[in-house]
Amino acid sequence: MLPNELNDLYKEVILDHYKNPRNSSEIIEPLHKARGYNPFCGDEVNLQLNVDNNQVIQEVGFQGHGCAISQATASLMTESIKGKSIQEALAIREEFRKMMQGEQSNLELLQDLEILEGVRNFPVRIKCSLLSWSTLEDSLS
Amino acid sequence: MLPNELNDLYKEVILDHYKNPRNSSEIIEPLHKARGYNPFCGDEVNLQLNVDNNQVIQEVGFQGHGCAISQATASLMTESIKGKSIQEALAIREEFRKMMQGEQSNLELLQDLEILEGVRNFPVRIKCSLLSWSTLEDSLS
Amino acid sequence: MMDINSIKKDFPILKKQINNTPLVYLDNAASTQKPNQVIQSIVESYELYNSNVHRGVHTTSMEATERYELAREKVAKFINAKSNDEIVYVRNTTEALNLVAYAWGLNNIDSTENIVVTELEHHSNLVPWQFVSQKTNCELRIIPTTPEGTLDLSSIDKLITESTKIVSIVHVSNLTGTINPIDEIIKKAKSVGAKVCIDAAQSVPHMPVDVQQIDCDFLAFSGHKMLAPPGIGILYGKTEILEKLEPFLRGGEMVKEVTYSSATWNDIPTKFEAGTPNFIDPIGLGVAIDYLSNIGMENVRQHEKDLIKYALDRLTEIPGLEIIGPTNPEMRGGVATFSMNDIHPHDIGTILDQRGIAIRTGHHCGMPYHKKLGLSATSRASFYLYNDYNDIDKLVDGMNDVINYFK
Amino acid sequence: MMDINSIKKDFPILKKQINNTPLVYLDNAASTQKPNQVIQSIVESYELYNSNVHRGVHTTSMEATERYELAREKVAKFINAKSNDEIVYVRNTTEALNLVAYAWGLNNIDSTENIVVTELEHHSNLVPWQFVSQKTNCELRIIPTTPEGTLDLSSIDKLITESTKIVSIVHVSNLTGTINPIDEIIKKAKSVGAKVCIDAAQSVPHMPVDVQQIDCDFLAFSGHKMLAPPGIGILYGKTEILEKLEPFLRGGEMVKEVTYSSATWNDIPTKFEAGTPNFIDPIGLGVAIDYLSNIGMENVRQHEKDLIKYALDRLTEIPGLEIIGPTNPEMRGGVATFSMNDIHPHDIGTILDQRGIAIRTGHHCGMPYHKKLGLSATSRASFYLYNDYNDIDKLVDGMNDVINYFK
Ligand SMILES: Cc1ncc(COP(=O)(O)O)c(C=O)c1O
Ligand SMILES: Cc1ncc(COP(=O)(O)O)c(C=O)c1O
Repeated sequence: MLPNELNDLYKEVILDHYKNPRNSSEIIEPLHKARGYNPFCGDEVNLQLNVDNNQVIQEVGFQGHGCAISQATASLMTESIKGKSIQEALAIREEFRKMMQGEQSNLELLQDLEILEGVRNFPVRIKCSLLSWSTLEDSLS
Repeated sequence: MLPNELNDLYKEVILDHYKNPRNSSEIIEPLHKARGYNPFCGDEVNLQLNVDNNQVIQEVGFQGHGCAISQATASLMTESIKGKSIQEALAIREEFRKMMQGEQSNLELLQDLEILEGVRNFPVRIKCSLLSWSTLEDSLS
Repeated sequence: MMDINSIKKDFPILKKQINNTPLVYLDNAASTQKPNQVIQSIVESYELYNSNVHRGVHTTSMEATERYELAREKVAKFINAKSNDEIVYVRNTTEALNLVAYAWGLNNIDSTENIVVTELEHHSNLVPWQFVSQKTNCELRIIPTTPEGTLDLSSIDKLITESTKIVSIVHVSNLTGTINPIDEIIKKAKSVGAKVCIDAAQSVPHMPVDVQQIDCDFLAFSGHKMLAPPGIGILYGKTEILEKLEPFLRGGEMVKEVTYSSATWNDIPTKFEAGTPNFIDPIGLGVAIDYLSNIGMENVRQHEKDLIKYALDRLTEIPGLEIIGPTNPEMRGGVATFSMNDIHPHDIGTILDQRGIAIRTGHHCGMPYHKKLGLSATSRASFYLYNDYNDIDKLVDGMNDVINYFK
Repeated sequence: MMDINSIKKDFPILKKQINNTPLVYLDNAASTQKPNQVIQSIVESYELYNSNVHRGVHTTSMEATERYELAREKVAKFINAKSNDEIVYVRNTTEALNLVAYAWGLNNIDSTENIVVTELEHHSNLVPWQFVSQKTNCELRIIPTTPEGTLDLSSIDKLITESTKIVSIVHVSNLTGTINPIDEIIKKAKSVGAKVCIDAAQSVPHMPVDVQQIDCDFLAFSGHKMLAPPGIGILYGKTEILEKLEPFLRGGEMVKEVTYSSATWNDIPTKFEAGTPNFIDPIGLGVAIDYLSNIGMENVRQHEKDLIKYALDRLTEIPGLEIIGPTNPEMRGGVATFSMNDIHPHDIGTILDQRGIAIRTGHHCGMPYHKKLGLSATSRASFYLYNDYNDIDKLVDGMNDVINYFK
């Protein structure tokens, strides 16, 4: 039997996103893109975005490899930002960061991402969960 | 009151040799000479020797500065080797080394030098006492 | 032969509980635990013999110096150096290899010459030589590996040639566990007049090593990988070579005479020990060496051979698990590196840690070799004299749990 | 204000007996003693948190890393660095200064330029710069001293000029105790665009030092001179400068990406910490800093000022004894250096040692300055927070005995 904290970390939904990542097809010639890489873990996330004239994210794609946490987060992130404006996406990013650091965070904004809350009990794994978010930021800057 | 071991180290005879070194005049153009120097202590011994055709040491001079032990030993050494052959002088050197290392040594050869026996209770000071002997060896080689 | 239960009792950290289960420490290739004997020798040093060494005329300084130099003698005997003066105290293997690279490499190699390393090098025996290669414009040649993770010596005559100045190779790989055929390589190196430097970080702690017998010019290892504190490493160098070598770090202690414009150097090994040395940790290393010598390095090696054999046998039972490196225990140190089809090492590491099992995950300071394998990370369980079959069983149970979780 | 008796109780070695008298430890400029708190933190580290730091996913490695980085934060706060990243762990002051000389010096100075040091430098802040001067063919300029043992700044405008690239100076001299006017010198250096490196080995342990206020680029000190273990020293460097700086030691940990032919560097400060760091001693330094901070560095300084005043007063009573260095306690750290007419320092040291009094004798790693004074050796009693007037009385009694002996 795995201890409770592990169950919180490797929830079924998370493992499902790991094994069946959403939005995984690559967008060719996207408006925004970036590569996130953590050489120490080997975690990698490639992100592509297309936004419309109102700066709303219409298309998002990611490909990557790495641990369950990094890849599931990326998959969950793509779902959560699709259809949101860039500003909204960055606001979600900020709430996610707060959740990881154990600060009060806005669960309405986070929605499905709340499922990753268990990561914060594993300090070395937090950076796995933040990789796709810093890649998002890079892609927009 | 000073402990016994110190009394053995700073015997009156030793301090007398320190304050009134024997054979302290420099021999001009000697057959053999050498400078011994220990940069860590600043101890210095300059030695000059003249030997006759039978390799007997006829004249010896030393000048130096440094701690009581290094200078008294140099003074006592000059007295003990004067009139001895080079071979005998080197034999005395060997007995002196033995005495410092706590080995059985030939007191007949050492004679007055036996007074320095107390040095061997002060391991860091042994090298002070050996400086003039290594200088002797250098001068002859 | 070796009573592992009583050995375990010497190591206080093995009583530690992680999530209410006892620590199973399998990260020994990274750093080892310390027995009470070593810990107590350090306490004793601070409480009774703490003083700057060398040149002090006061009792405590003399005592500290004696203990510091006695430890050097123990190290010299342990690897059978010809003289205590061949033992240079440094912080770790990395500093030792940098010393060789800076002091020997930069001053002895030119652009027509070359350095030879292997594909199995730890970053610490690769990056310093890349530096020398860049500074001197010399070539850096790399002995390749076979798919099994052993050195491929088929083209050795083309790699180690008359223009080779130094061959610097890892003795036992921390990546694959491979025990490299250094005798053969050293023979080749000597035949072309090249110097030989051995990265012994994973050999000296685990098996008998005799520097005179292997006839290397330099050899480096770390105390923290052999029961000793992390502030002491050793560079062995042959007397003739150390005597001619330029100093590396400069400052107090390593000088003979200094004026405002120039300086001359102290005798070896002090010439390479600038400033106040770490005068505590070498004493711990001396005690660690006593501990290992009491058990006997042949026994330590045999024990780890038994463990690695058992570990490889049991781990290969696990579906989807692939062993990295040679599977013959005769050619392998106590390092079990593996990868799993779809499960990332970090997830494995986290799940095992929850069961108290400490392994290392990542590239283990061997990124280029991982890249060659097409992997970005692997999992590594590595053993030492306080590990037993039971620890391996726990590892295997843990791995089965990992699989259940991810299936 | 400071309860010395209760402080003394924290230091187990002060219970040591030498020749049936308690140890009077007056060799603090060489290395200081360790309080129970520091010793126990080391034992605790070995018994509970011993593991290689960084990149471990297992609990013990995470805990070790946390403690290791928390200590860095304590150091940063202690000297008021802007960021923890400005604190590089090294072995000692000497390694820190060599890092600056190799990584900054060799890469930033050419033959038309110059380096400025002072006549009061410890070998560790002189010999590395001689090396840079020889390698780059640049000039090494030396700020002279007055007969009193203070810096003579009358020709400073001729020494620190537009062609000066770095001014590397000792803050408090271990030879004369002189507290140098570094503010004035730094102002001058900055006005010509030179970098400033401070040898703070004898200042950070003994008085408040604020790197932002003094505005130096580099600053170096040693843990063992401030109640901490001998395996940890600190190089402080400004972020902007460390970020641009070439690495020094190369190998594991300090890299970002490595291929067989090249490597890129990790972020500061890890870029300068190659290989497995000494992950125990920094924790001891953190505890030592807590200990000192509890007392307050202003109080430490005041206590030493009181002690040096008393010591200079009492020592000058002794016939034939000559104080080296300034006699104004405001300008002097707790270092009482002296010479005696006809009595050699080694004889003084030996006789005092028989009474349990530990002082240092010799050139104290300042041969050129001793040569300038026309002395080959001096005697030095140096104080720390556990010393009191009584210790000084014993020193003076001992000196009177020395004189009786030699008269
Ligand atoms: C002023 C000064 N600078 C540098 C050093 C060198 O320090 P360490 O020997 O710890 O490297 C010392 C002490 O020995 C010192 O007193
Ligand atoms: C094979 C090998 N070489 C070199 C090193 C570097 O040792 P250290 O980190 O103690 O300098 C290690 C361990 O990290 C190693 O396993």
